[in-house]
Amino acid sequence: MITLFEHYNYAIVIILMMIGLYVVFSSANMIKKLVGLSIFQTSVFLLYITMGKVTGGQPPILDPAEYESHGGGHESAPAAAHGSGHEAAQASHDAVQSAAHTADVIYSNPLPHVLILTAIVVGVATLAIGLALVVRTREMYGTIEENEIDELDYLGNLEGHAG
Amino acid sequence: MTPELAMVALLIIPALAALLIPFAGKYPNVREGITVTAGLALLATVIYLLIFVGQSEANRPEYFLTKFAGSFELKLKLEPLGMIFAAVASSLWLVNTVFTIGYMRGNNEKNQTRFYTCVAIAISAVMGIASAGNLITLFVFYEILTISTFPLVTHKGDAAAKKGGRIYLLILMATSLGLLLPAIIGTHVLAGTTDFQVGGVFPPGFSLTAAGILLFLFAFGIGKAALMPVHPWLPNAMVAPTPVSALLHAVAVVKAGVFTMLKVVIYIFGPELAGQTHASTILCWIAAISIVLASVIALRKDNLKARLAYSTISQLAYITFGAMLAAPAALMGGALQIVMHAWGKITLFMCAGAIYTAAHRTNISALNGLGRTMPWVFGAFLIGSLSIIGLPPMGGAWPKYFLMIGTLESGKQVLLAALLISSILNVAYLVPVAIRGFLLPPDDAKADAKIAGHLKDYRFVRFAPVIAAIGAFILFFAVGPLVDYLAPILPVTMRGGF
Amino acid sequence: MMVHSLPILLMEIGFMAMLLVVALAVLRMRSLFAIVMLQGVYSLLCAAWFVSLDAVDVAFTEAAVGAGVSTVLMLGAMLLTDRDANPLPTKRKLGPLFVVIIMGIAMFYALGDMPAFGDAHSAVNTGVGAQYVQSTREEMFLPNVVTAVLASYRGYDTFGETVVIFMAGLGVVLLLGLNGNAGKWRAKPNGQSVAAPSQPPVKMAAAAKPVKTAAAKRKPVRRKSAKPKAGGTS
Amino acid sequence: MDLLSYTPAWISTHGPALLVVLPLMMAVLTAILPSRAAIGGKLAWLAVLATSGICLAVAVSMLLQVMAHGPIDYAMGGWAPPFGIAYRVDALNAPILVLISAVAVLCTLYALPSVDAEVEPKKRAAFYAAFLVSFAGLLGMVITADAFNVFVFLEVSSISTYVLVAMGASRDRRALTSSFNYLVMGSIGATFFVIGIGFLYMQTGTLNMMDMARILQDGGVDSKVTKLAFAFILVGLGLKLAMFPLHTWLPGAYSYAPSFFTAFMAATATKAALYLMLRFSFMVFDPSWAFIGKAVMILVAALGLLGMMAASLQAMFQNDLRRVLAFSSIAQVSYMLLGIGMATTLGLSAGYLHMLNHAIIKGGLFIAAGAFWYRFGITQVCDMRGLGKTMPWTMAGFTVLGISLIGVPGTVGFVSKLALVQAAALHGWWWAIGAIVLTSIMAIIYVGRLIEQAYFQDPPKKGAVTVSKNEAPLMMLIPLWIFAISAIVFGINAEWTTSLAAAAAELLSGGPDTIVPHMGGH
Amino acid sequence: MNQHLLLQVVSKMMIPLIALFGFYVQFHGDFGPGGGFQAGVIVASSVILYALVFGIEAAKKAVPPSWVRIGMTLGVLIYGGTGVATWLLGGEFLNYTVFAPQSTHAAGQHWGILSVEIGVLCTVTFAMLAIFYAFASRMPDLSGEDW
Repeated sequence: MITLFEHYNYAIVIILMMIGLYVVFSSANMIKKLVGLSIFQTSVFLLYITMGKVTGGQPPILDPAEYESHGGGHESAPAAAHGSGHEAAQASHDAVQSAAHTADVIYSNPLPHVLILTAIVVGVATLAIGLALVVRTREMYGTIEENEIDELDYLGNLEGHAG
Repeated sequence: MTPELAMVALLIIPALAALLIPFAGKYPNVREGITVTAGLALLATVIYLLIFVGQSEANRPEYFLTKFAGSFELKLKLEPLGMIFAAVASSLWLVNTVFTIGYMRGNNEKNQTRFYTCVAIAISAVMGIASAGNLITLFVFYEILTISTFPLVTHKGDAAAKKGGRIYLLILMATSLGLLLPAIIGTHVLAGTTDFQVGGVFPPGFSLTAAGILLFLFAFGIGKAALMPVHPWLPNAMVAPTPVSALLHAVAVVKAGVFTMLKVVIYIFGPELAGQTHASTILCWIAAISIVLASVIALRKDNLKARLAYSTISQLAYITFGAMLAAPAALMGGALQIVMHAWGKITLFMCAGAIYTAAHRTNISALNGLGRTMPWVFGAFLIGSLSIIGLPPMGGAWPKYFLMIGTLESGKQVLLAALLISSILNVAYLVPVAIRGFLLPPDDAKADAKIAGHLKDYRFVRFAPVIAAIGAFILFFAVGPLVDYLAPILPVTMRGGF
Repeated sequence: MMVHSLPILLMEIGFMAMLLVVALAVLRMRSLFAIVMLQGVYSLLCAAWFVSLDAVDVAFTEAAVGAGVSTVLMLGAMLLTDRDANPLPTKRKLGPLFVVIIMGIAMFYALGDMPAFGDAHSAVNTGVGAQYVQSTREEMFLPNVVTAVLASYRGYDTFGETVVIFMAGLGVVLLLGLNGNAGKWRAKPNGQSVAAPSQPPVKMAAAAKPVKTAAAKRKPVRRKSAKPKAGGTS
Repeated sequence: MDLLSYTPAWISTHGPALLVVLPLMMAVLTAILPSRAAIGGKLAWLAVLATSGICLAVAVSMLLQVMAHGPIDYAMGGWAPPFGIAYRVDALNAPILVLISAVAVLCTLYALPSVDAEVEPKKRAAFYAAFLVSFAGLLGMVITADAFNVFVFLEVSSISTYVLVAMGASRDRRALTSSFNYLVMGSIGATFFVIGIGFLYMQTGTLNMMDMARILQDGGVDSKVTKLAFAFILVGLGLKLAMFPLHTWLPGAYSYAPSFFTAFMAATATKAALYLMLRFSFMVFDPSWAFIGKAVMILVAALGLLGMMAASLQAMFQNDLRRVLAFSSIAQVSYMLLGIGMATTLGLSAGYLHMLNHAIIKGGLFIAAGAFWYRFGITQVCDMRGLGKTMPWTMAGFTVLGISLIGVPGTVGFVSKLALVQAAALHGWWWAIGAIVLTSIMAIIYVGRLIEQAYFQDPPKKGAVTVSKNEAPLMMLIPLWIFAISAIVFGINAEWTTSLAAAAAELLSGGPDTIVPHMGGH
Repeated sequence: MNQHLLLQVVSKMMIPLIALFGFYVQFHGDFGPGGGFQAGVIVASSVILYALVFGIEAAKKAVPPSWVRIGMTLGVLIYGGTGVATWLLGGEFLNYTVFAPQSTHAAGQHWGILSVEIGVLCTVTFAMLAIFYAFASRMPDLSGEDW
């Protein structure tokens, strides 16, 4: 029960994904399929973002004054940055600590945000292409219901039309 | 020319011919010229190698082609049995070419270029089979042979030809892919190698059950050996023009099958191991049954080619029979049968082709008296028949003799009956043809007279069978050297008799 | 370790409830106009929730794209095609339901091992992500960590993203044409055709004309039997 | 290795990035070429040819480098992983890069006539641009070592692929619905993949594959999240590579896309996805963990088996030439899955080998199919009557590749099938051998149908006169015959391809002939 | 059109503001939320609003379709070009540090980020316009009474 209470948002996100996927699979109307697709993808964005949330954290936008004051300490940084992944992961813990100490603000994890920004763009690109296809389909078939289109193609095959 | 080079030349010469022929398609004479030249060159190479290999067991040229798919390698290695097979195939290719020229022109068939090309490829594949150094190499050429002969079987391109071709391809492919390949892989996995070695590759004390199963897979996987019940492709392949039936379905293809059978028993299992398995006994019986059964069916066929086809099935079963007996004399008999039956049967097929070309008759019942107008052809037919039946002084006598001895050696006297019965049946279905030709009065003399009139146009088709018949006769006296030549294929322990 | 302040908790629960309602509504609705609008609403709700999850940039983008661009595009496409979605035959519903339920079970199965919501010590929040904050502060001198990561640390992803957008534009131009004239051109074999003649789809669309009215839409059966003939004779 | 001495030094330093960036930049430049009918198309074609040629050169030299001196690493933006995005070229993906670029070059040669017949003149420049984008996308998703970057380039290639498939609508309107179907399935696949990556990230906190593998090894092997991540990645990639029950998008997409792009797609797209599956399930996850082992072995092999059977069966009953080939593609992919499912070094190398060989075969076959349409508008099997006479050289090439598809000895098909059979035998999977044999016999039937139509039927009559001989243009015959000849050359001398596959397999399973732990006995 | 008069007047005032806001988002992206992508969408939407109010033809006069392809390309070229520049300066692809190696305040990074963000802005704006034009110029084959 406590699990569910700590993960309630994941649970909701999962349910949203399921609904979105179900809309895609179960609807014959092409536009509705696309809507379902975008709902499905948006739910995935939610999954990523909830991952990166830190309780009591701030949006990852630093206060300019703060890093100016902190400008001195950047000989350690290149080591962390350009070091191999191994050191990086080890350094990670005290990184959080130091973040907490130097400035007593905690920031949420920016990486998921970046990934999702990319994902959103990809999503809208796919949507645009899909809609263009829907428009063309409508012009050539006169319908955008997939079951009717299949029927047309089937009959077309019988009459030997490539279309 | 080094032996290795010569061995590669075995494959290259016909392949080269196959490459050149399409470009000579416009000029028939050039085209057939290429074929004949290639045939002569090939024969010369074979004879050279024949002598070289015969000299001592040390002279077994080996050539490594390539290595692929992990631990498999393609390599060539010569040994007496293979050389004999190569000799038969190459010599008969030459004879048959002469016949083919006459036949194709006489019946002005179409797509002759395709025909000659495919034959050349097939011969190249046969040479590959004869000189294969391990089972994988053999399998590769085996399949190439199947594919390259498919266009020949379907040469006429009409519905019957297509049906025949489909059955041909399906049975041969299905058996080879479905049984032979697994058997080869199994051998490779169990014995660690598929190289042919005198006395077999399996370690001593190898499980008899496993060996038996493998033996079964091989016996039926080698569909080209036409052991019943995988024989139906052979009668169906008879829709092909007669030269094809003569060269491929009396000589190259089927002999490739039984040759593989012999090689598997001799060089993969080794006579001892093969002899110990129960499978070999069972297969002996199956072979014996198909000997008799095929003869009976042949007896009831009126179409000459069909009758010859079933006769072939029965005669091939002799070789399988000898292989499965796995006694020295029996193996020797099988090996000899390859040679003798080839010459005998090609004679008969050529005669059939000659009759068809000159008189356009295919049914035996229609041959009454024709022998008087075509004495040479029917004479050749008679000699060939005698050879197939196995009567001295024809080459065909020896294998029968050795097989009978082998049967006694291996203590399977009962099976002797099968041989005797089938010999009688052979007499019954072959001799009447010649008798009809010579003794019975012609049905309509006018037609025969007309045939006699323009018979000189068919020089080639009458010429070839006579040569073949003479060959079948000469071979009777050549058996001594042959046996000596073939002796080394047996494990040392078994060479006593020879 | 749930140190949420109550109002935030309530707010999030509110968002989630609304999201669920909207999603279910989309599932039930048949009027495409409503569906599209609801999709916009869904995006807006997500954007709002993103803000409460500290993802301001994402919220901004989602609002601009999900609620803005996507909705406009969908409306445009709808204007060019249909108004309503046909009701679903039940047999089409069971298979998908099964698949979706499998997926749901799989994810709920792993729910227990996911890091608790807002856990500062989860692998995610101690990993590279947290380090970006640090290193941005110390060697990038940029306030907006997201911009820094987006454009520099993972700038190559963004390059790919730019190409994707470019491709979307190019693709739509290829499919529809900038002046709405694409798709009339027909391909012809460069030789004599031995195959069955292919019907010109322009005629096809003409044959489809009667379909477009809502009246015809309501009785799909007649149309199905009628249209292919029209297409066939053309 | 003397070739290696000719490769410039900077290849090892900047080659990886160049390989992907060059096509992308060329793509955008191609897009603004004048859309005036002829000139734009020709220029674009030249640009594509040059680009793919350079890419091929770079890929080959990188392959030589890798074979000689081991993997090449490249840190994008100078940020060492896991901070930045890293590229890694190793024995596993270098051959695939070469394959993709080589196929691209050949298909581009073929495109000159084919695109002229199938794409609207003023769209050709943009069309070629889209092709370059999808080409770059494939290269990008194969070469990268960053899990999320894989997704980005997966989408780069996918989105352009959807568009290109839909461009077939000028020939057959079904291209539109096929493309839409592909778009929906593909997006779902990509989204599943992203979910999987998300869970992996949730578990490890990093996005670099090597890093992920390391952290997973340290702990979290038996975390449910890891298992879930694997499941999602498997399904997502399975959709992309047409794993059996998820293959529904493939036949349509292959049948109605412009023939030039079909050839390219058939030879490369599924291969790239398959490569990703290998990379993830063997080098990020590890089959020695019970659940991965089971998932890979049971699921993948079983699906492979089903796919072989079902797809071969369907291929026998198709009327559309390209559908026959498409279904056989599904069957062939299933062969590879079977090999992977064994998870032994031999099995992996057999699957990998089949991946390379099948690319050669299918690329050529689809090129020939396109040529049939180009001359005679042929799409149906029944229309292939008499092609042996009307297009002898094209049909000859088709035949060579066809028998290679069956797996006749002396062709690449035989080499990889033999390797597969041997691997199965040594793994003790005799049923798999049975399945391979059975499907090969089915292949005889569905390929035989086509060849029989072409050679044993007379050419059709147009009105009174029979159709006259009309050979495909040289620009089509050249690539077709390059494919056909390489199908024979690599079928007879398979040493090179086999060694490549073996190297890749050793990288995957760690060490020569080691059976991956847990796969062996218990 | 006259019943839309109010709309037109208002939007005439709005559109510049929207575009301005777009550019604000673009260049303030380093300091607050926002960046090339969001900015691009906003700038594009200003044009789209113009098209909705004054008609697609007017919009096409303002921003000719011929620009669109070039604009999209230009964006990607700017982005990729930045990377190529870093190459030529001897760094890895997109390694902005090479622009100002000595700077202690990572000026090179700032320049690099600025230029790539401009690239993104350019591509996104024109890609959105391309998509909008493509859909808007398509003649709907059904008329208003279907609403």
